Amino acid sequence: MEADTTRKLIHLSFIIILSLPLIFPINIPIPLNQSTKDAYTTVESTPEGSIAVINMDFSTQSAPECYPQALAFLKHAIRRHFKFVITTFESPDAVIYAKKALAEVDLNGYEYGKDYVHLGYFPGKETSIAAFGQNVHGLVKTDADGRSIEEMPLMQQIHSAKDISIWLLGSYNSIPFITQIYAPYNAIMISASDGSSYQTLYTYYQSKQLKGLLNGARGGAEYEDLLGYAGQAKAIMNIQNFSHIFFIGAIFIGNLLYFRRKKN
Amino acid sequence: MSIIRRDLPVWIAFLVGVILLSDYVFSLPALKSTASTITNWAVIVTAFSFGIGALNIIQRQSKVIIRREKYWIYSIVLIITLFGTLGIGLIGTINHPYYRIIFDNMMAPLNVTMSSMLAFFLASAAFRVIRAKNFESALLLIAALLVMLQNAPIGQLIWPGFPILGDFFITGFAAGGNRGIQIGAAIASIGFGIRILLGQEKRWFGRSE
Amino acid sequence: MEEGIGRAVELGRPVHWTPGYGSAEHAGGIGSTSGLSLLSGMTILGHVAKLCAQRGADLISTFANPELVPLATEIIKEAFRSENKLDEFKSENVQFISSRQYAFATGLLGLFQREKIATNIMTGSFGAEALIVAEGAQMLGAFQVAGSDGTTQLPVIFAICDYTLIGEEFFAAAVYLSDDPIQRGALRGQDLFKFGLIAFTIVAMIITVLGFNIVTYLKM
Amino acid sequence: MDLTLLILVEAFCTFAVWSYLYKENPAYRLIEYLFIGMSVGHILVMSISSIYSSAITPLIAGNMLYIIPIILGLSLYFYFSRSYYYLYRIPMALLVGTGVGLGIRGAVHSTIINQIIANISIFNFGMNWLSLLKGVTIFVGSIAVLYYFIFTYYIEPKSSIKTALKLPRYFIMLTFGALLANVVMVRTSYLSGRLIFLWTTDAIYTIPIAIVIFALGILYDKGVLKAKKK
Repeated sequence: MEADTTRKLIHLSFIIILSLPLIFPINIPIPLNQSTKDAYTTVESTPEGSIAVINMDFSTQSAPECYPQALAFLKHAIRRHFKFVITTFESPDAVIYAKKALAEVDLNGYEYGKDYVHLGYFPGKETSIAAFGQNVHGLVKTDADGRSIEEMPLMQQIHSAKDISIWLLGSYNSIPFITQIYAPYNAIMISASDGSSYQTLYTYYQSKQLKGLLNGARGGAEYEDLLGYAGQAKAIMNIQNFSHIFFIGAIFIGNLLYFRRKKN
Repeated sequence: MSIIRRDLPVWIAFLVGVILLSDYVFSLPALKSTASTITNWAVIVTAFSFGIGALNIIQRQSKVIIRREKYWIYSIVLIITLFGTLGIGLIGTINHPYYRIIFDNMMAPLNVTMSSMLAFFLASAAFRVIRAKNFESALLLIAALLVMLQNAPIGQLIWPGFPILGDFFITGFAAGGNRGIQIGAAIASIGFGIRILLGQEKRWFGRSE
Repeated sequence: MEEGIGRAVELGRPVHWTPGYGSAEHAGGIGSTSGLSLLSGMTILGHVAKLCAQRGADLISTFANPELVPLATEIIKEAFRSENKLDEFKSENVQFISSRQYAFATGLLGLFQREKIATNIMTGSFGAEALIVAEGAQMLGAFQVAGSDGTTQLPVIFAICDYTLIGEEFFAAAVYLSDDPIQRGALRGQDLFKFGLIAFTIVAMIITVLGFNIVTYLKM
Repeated sequence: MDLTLLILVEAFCTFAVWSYLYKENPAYRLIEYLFIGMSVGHILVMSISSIYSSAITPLIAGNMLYIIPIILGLSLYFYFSRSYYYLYRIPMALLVGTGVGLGIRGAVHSTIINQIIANISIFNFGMNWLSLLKGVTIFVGSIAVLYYFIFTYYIEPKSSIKTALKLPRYFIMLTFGALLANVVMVRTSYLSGRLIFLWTTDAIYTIPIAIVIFALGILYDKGVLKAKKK
């Protein structure tokens, strides 16, 4: 019975402590990683007004980690006055998040069809990524809401991967893009990742196939710092900090109690 | 009858397994297409099997309802939601707005909430289990602490060496140990698989008659 | 395992067994790569069912893969029949829960509390739901045995359960429980293979360090 | 439907699941049965549409071969028949055969061969001392752990090599510790997703209500306990 009460107390204090950074935003500074910095400078060094692809690909489960990164990419693209198209190749869930992201950012001066297009989801994963690279109009006929893209001025400028200056991959798995887009077209790419795909993608960053790479929510928070706003990734990192302190504390107290009991 | 009952399944399993394996070893186009046909069939048969699962649930829950066992009201809820979801999904396809509501506003958040429960469970387990009872568990504790300090940005603020040390634990020790476990399990699973194909391990088809 | 089942009998509470989720959602199940570990788990089920029949403990088994339900029913029935206790077998105790990973976990948590299980045995192929299930059983103070070949969930299960079969031990357990000389021979063969593999790796490493590139030959 | 209503539903789901941490209760039970019902319904919809698209459509298009998996799939249901139940073993054998075939393929290729290739190329990490040390650690670790799994050749260890034989076990412990810590990070990010939802959307209004309901529930629970004791 006593063990049960302890467990309940731990759960209660856990949720309270993790809520603290949301109630009182305390921003603990996050040291900047080189791979995040590279991602930022890659976008900064791309000329204003270039055409970018922002790929949003994550399921509802990986959204807490991936969405803030994709959003940061989107914000940065707007700040650099890129013309952009939003795509989704892997997880249809992400289309809703893409719409949410477009509603969240300040699209002042942007006109749909002329400066940006939301293309939505194409099934087929890696094969359609390859098809997109070869011939955009062969794969895509309509945008996310079913409007024909043929009349859109932006889409008339995009025919294949050669017309795209930079790829901002806000997805957890960017390897198909590296094999299908980087390898044949030598495209400039930066990528987001989640906790489990970072290690794999890091080797591609080391071999310079990815020009920059964000390490999950942590990379997202660093990127938000660089852009100068505190968004969801920052919030997640604050919670992460608190939770890790909690875990370390719990292990410490657990051991303390154990050794005290052993002594007696 | 015992041929159909006992021997035929073993032979089919053997044949299918051997075809898939020889497709891996030799690259013949005919073999490749046979192998991919078989895997396709397996996916289709698996899809049929979900009906068995549903029948099992419906059978069990209706028993509860008929016998008015404890919590029979909830069983009614279950049956209604099951057929409701099925009905909306089949008649209105999965893009029907109600289906989207069920999926996006109930199933998806429930999924995420359940996986967030893991964090709670980890917290209480960390308190209870990760204790330096002997040298071995002390090692586990040290590895866990160092990797935690690597993962939390605050670790890097305390001492810049933590990330390097933690990284060494994850990509060094853990990678090595993990590789050993995986190779070992792979060897054992190959042995087990071969025994099934040869019909030495027959328990998978239940009744011995 | 015997210890756990004995405990369940003493307390008069049921034993729970599950092969885990086995990536059922993504066309998994025994017709996929997780099939081997699920099947190996099923062989252990045969042993568990036999023990339960001998001692007279209730055995509840839960599934995320529907195609396992008929198999398990037959395996359990067979075990009860060999102990001449077929009339004690309850078909409603073989339960398909759901193929969605977390719906499966939710169902198990509820089931544990309502049935007040005494022992929880998990042998098969697990995903992230393993911790939920294990900790849910732990809340009841249940005795736990687990075995799996995957490495992502093992550390967590290992921390919580009383006995854990790590990776290969899990497959070997199925052999040990069978007492079949041929199978033991097979196990010995595997061990020889492992010795060979270790020797090969060391030799290959030395050759590579000396500057010969043998990796390209291996990749063929 | 109204957006706020949907947020309320979502918040209720979240709190109902978390309430399990205190105790199994009616709210949790309701959500549990709803969740199972929905998910099984969803799975059925998915499998029916996949049967339709991958078996029935090609069959109608004239590919008669697809009659076989349909018959096999249907014969799974012989399991419910008393006299022909054994026929379900035939589709089962197909599944088992496929599973074993794919499983062995995966084990040989992606595990054994790839891992051993990675293992012998220990200098791939680069040439500085830390990377070299890392490569050696992985190499020693994997071999030691593999050695741990040799069951049948057990030699009674002499005291001098006893510590060396413990090395594999130590490696497993270090591995588990490190992996456990990584799990903590991933799971916390899921939890933080939920917390951000609760604190930053309209769901914030449900927090006080939930707290009150929880408190009442706990009080009721304790009260009932006391009454029983008397």
